[in-house]
Amino acid sequence: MYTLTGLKLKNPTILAAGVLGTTGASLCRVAREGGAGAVVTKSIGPAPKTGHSNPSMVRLDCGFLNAMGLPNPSYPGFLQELEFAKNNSSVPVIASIFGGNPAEFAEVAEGLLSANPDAFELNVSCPHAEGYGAAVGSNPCLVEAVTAAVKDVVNVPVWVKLTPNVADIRSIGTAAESGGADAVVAINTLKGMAIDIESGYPVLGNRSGGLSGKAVKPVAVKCVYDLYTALEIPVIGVGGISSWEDAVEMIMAGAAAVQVGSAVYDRVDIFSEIGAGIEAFLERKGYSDIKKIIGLAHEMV
Amino acid sequence: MYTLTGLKLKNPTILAAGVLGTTGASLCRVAREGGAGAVVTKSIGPAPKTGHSNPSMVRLDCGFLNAMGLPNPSYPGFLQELEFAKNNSSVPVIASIFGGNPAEFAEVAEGLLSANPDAFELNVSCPHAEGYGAAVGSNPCLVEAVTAAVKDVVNVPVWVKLTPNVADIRSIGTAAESGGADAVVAINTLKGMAIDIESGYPVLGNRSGGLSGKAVKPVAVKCVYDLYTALEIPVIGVGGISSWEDAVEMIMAGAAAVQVGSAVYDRVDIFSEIGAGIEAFLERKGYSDIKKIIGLAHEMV
Amino acid sequence: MLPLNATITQITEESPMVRTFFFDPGFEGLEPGQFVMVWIRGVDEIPMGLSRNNSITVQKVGEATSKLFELKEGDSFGLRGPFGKGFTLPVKGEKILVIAGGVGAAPLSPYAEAAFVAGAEVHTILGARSTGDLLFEGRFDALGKVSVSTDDGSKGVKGFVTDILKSLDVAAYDRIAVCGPEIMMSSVFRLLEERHVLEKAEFSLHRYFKCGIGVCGACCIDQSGLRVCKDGPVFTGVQLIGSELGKYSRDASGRRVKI
Amino acid sequence: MLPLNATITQITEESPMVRTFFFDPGFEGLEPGQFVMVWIRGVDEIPMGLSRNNSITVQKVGEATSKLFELKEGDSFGLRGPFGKGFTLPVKGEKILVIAGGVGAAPLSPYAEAAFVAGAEVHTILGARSTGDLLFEGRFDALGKVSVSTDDGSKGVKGFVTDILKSLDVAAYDRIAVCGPEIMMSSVFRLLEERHVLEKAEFSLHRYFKCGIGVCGACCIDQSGLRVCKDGPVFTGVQLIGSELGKYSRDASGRRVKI
Ligand SMILES: Cc1cc2nc3c(=O)[nH]c(=O)nc-3n(C[C@H](O)[C@H](O)[C@H](O)COP(=O)(O)OP(=O)(O)OC[C@H]3O[C@@H](n4cnc5c(N)ncnc54)[C@H](O)[C@@H]3O)c2cc1C
Ligand SMILES: Cc1cc2nc3c(=O)[nH]c(=O)nc-3n(C[C@H](O)[C@H](O)[C@H](O)COP(=O)(O)OP(=O)(O)OC[C@H]3O[C@@H](n4cnc5c(N)ncnc54)[C@H](O)[C@@H]3O)c2cc1C
Ligand SMILES: Cc1cc2nc3c(=O)[nH]c(=O)nc-3n(C[C@H](O)[C@H](O)[C@H](O)COP(=O)(O)O)c2cc1C
Ligand SMILES: Cc1cc2nc3c(=O)[nH]c(=O)nc-3n(C[C@H](O)[C@H](O)[C@H](O)COP(=O)(O)O)c2cc1C
Ligand code: FES
Ligand code: FES
Repeated sequence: MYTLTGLKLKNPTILAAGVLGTTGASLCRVAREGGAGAVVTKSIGPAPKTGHSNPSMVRLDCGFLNAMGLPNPSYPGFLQELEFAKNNSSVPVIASIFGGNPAEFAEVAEGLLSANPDAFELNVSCPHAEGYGAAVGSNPCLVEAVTAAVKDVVNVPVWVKLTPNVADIRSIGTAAESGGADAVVAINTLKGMAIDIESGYPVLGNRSGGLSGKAVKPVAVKCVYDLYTALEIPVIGVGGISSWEDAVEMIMAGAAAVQVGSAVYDRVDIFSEIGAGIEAFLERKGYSDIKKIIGLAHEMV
Repeated sequence: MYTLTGLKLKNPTILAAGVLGTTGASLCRVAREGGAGAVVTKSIGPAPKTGHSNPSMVRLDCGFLNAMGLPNPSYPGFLQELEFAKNNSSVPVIASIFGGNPAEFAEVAEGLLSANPDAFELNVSCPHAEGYGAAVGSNPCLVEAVTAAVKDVVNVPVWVKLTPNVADIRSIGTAAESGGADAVVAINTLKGMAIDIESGYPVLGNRSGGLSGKAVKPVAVKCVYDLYTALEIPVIGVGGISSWEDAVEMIMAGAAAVQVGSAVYDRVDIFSEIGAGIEAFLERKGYSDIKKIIGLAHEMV
Repeated sequence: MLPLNATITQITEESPMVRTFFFDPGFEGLEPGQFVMVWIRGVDEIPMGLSRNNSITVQKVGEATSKLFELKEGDSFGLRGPFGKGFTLPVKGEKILVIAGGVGAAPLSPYAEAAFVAGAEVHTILGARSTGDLLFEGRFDALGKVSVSTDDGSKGVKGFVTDILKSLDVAAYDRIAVCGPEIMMSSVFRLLEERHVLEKAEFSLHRYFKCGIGVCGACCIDQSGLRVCKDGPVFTGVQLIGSELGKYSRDASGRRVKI
Repeated sequence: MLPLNATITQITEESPMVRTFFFDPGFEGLEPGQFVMVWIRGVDEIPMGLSRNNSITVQKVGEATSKLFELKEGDSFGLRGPFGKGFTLPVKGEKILVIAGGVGAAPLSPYAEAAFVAGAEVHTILGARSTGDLLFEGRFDALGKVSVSTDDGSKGVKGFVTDILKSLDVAAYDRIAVCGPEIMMSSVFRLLEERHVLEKAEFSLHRYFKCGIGVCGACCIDQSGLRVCKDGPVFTGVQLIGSELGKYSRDASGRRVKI
């Protein structure tokens, strides 16, 4: 058992927001079959959104590009999914939420409270939803206000998910911490784009979107490394993790736990695989506890 | 023949700064054997620098990570290399320069003038040299001042090379344009890091560095796309280009020409290959001129 | 992978609202029942079953399909795929029952053909609203027996495919492959459930697809959480026991919508 | 690729300042003359020729090599490679001359062995400052004739490898492979140039390496602009005509430094 902001996880791998998180059943499947230590829902907002038109996600040579556009049935519509997940999964279920301002964030959080999510993750980092996500998350004052607003209305841990599309992610992490965040999650996708040269059309329905997967791992490792030096609260690492080696790297950079998104493309049970790989690594190297390697890279000078 | 900020290029592919640009002979080789339409030197500064300790560059699954640390023999030391390049290559030679402030930039530019570089490229974007590069390039006022300072002392075109490690690259591009830049170049590397999990050590001697190659192409395409909408001056696209298809994509995003760096890893004559590929593409699709596809993606709605 | 450029080589009008678009290049090593994501540039990208290794057969229903209907031979669209899990091929000597309703015949026709080539005996139940809507009757005819039903009785049995199915000894078939409107599929499902033959039946489902590659979760079905785009679109009857089939699906926002 | 973890399995003291480090895992399919980048963590990463497919032979000269000398069996370092272009192997029946000075014997020993296995006749000129510094004399001895020179005359000819070379009929050899201090290599180069046999000679060069993979340009030589790390480290004599060899090299900042 592994404790993260008070939540008990059977392993330090967590399903990332927006991936296989639209339905309660899907979240349960990732926990059960996939072996995830916890699961984060699709980001839920104040009003139903159908998201951007397709193509909304494509695979690239290196990584994936997506612009889902935060499709969600709104918090009233999502309650039954969250309840299903809570009732049928044996792992913590974290509700990812978004809004355009502190009041909206608080409204959505309160609206989901009746389903008893184990924590909230605030999406202030989606790069392709106008007025939401990174539009909020690149402004430290707004990040602090949003965090504080949600902390005010809930009694469970609040994680804040950060965007790498800023000059210095530490300032945003610090703002989240000041707002009372229990952890930060880094990173959301990097702004990116692909163009179909046969036609000249941008490939994504939204024209541009967010880069995830293998391509972003070095960026995510650097963000986690930097946040670890700047913050007291735990950093949860996400971005390009598709093997236990990637997870160990992220943990050594300073991640207290990792999230995995795009790599479910390869296999849903990637979580079990990573969890087991980390265990075997700790054993082989004689580390008594995962804590021994969290942030290890900072000590190696 | 192809004209870019007044320079005549035999094709729109340019050697990127810091790659095979330490010596005059090497620059000539890239022009001659490699087929580049123009070449940019290693970034040259006011004083000799040995750069960071090794490892200073490693290949990743996706792309490359480097932290050279702006090694250079200073402008007096580089003059003979630049002269050699100018005298022995039949293509435009652009001097990449850096400094910690406007005065240093101007000093270096003036110091290299006697070798008659065809243009200057201002490196305000290197992510791993304290006090230089991105430290300057994420501050619009400083970018404008640096650009204006160099414009004041030289009569050749001035290009400004931008960092993607900012919340909105357009504001930096606009600052360069206001300072009198003749073109912007986007992008320099993305902040990134890799850790050796066997030992816990960060792999690069400088601990962190910059990501280049395939991994960053979607980020570069997006930056170029955004800059194209915001600026009047040409945008030169760089980042992850390793085929003519990549180059066409970048051009459709808005690039008036492309630079190629990491892909010389595969082959030095990548420039000829890309140049020929673009030509063949234009012919197959019946475009009379490359200008027909510059920024084409913006028209496809 | 990014969408490939597919050029339309031929367009066949199957019925007023259904056309087959042949394209080049086609796919090699297709699993019948797999689908592609068809990108009508500037409009939308939508899933389509493959009716051959180089054709899709499209019913005009809304914006994207209407735009597709405006395209001519020589025009092109973007294509990603083939994706997902197809139907299980029978082995030589097996007897299979193919139950196709409306454009559901599209992914079933290459399946029936592959089954025939594998040496199976193919019996098809082909349903549609009216004679003119019967899709690929000729292709199925060439493979074995075809039982036709039309809603208006203009050809074959008046009624639904289930009306034919009811009268058959389903125990006589080794495999049953089903694709059609969800209402039809759920009737078939209930019937086969009653007859205790779900383990040899396969159903090709439709759900709202976003990514099409098994990552976003838009297409997951209850209670299993299986992804229609990657774990399906073809599921065994057993996988669908107690599922949302015939009850509800989710729209683009993830909201449940009654079937 | 990222550095692999190589564990030191054995350390052999070749002379007071030269040690061979055997490591695990070794490389398969090594081209003799290729090098690796050896990462002494927390210190530096430096190029080293491979003296076997699982060993490097290191002269202690500065910070990184000193740290390496502090490592014990069971310790490990990071390893990237093998990189670069090695020596051209002779074919059966050919006669080769190997000219090795100091630690230059390191990359030449696996070359001479591979040449021997290929059926060539191997003649080695081995030079060093003193008897105790002669590297791999036994390995070369096992392959054929060895002519020794020492600066102090403690063994063989007193003087340099060129003093032996002068007296040989170089026309009798099909290939000549050279590695050693640059001063020595440039003397050999001039001698072979005079005798018009540069086209059959190959030289392994040392320059300051940063990336080691042919991208950064730190190691390029004049006037060709060839990269020692990727186009070399082994070059033919012809490639080096009119080059900077023996004249100057560049330091870590790119400044020219007289040899
Ligand atoms: C696996 C699969 C295979 C299919 N095979 C075929 C086929 O062979 N022939 C055929 O005619 N149709 C097929 N469809 C249905 C086809 O995808 C829809 O008819 C098409 O998307 C309608 O697009 P539209 O823009 O014209 O309609 P819209 O006006 O956008 O919507 C009409 C209805 O089409 C459906 N639809 C729209 N977008 C999508 C989407 N992204 N994913 C899924 N459904 C959508 C929804 O039910 C929607 O209510 C298949 C669907 C799936 C999931
Ligand atoms: C292709 C190649 C193969 C080599 N093979 C061998 C070998 O088999 N055995 C052996 O003992 N030595 C070999 N060397 C030389 C070896 O790399 C240097 O002795 C070593 O780098 C010294 O490191 P240091 O930190 O101990 O010395 P420092 O104190 O850092 O420097 C001493 C000198 O070593 C050289 N040096 C330092 N760093 C580098 C570098 N990154 N690249 C190149 N030279 C450097 C420079 O000339 C420098 O002046 C080879 C060099 C090259 C380029
Ligand atoms: C299809 C898709 C949808 C996503 N949706 C969300 C979302 O709703 N909220 C959010 O905070 N992050 C979202 N993300 C970002 C991921 O949670 C994650 O931060 C990012 O993909 C990097 O991790 P990865 O490389 O493991 O995918 C989404 C990513 C993908 C690929
Ligand atoms: C080894 C290396 C050294 C570089 N040095 C410089 C430099 O000195 N100045 C600069 O402006 N950019 C430098 N760059 C950045 C490149 O010019 C280019 O912007 C970046 O690598 C992205 O392009 P690519 O993906 O084609 O390599 C360097 C890149 C690499 C890989
Ligand atoms: S459509 Fe995204 S998982 Fe199926
Ligand atoms: S060391 Fe970088 S090119 Fe040779």
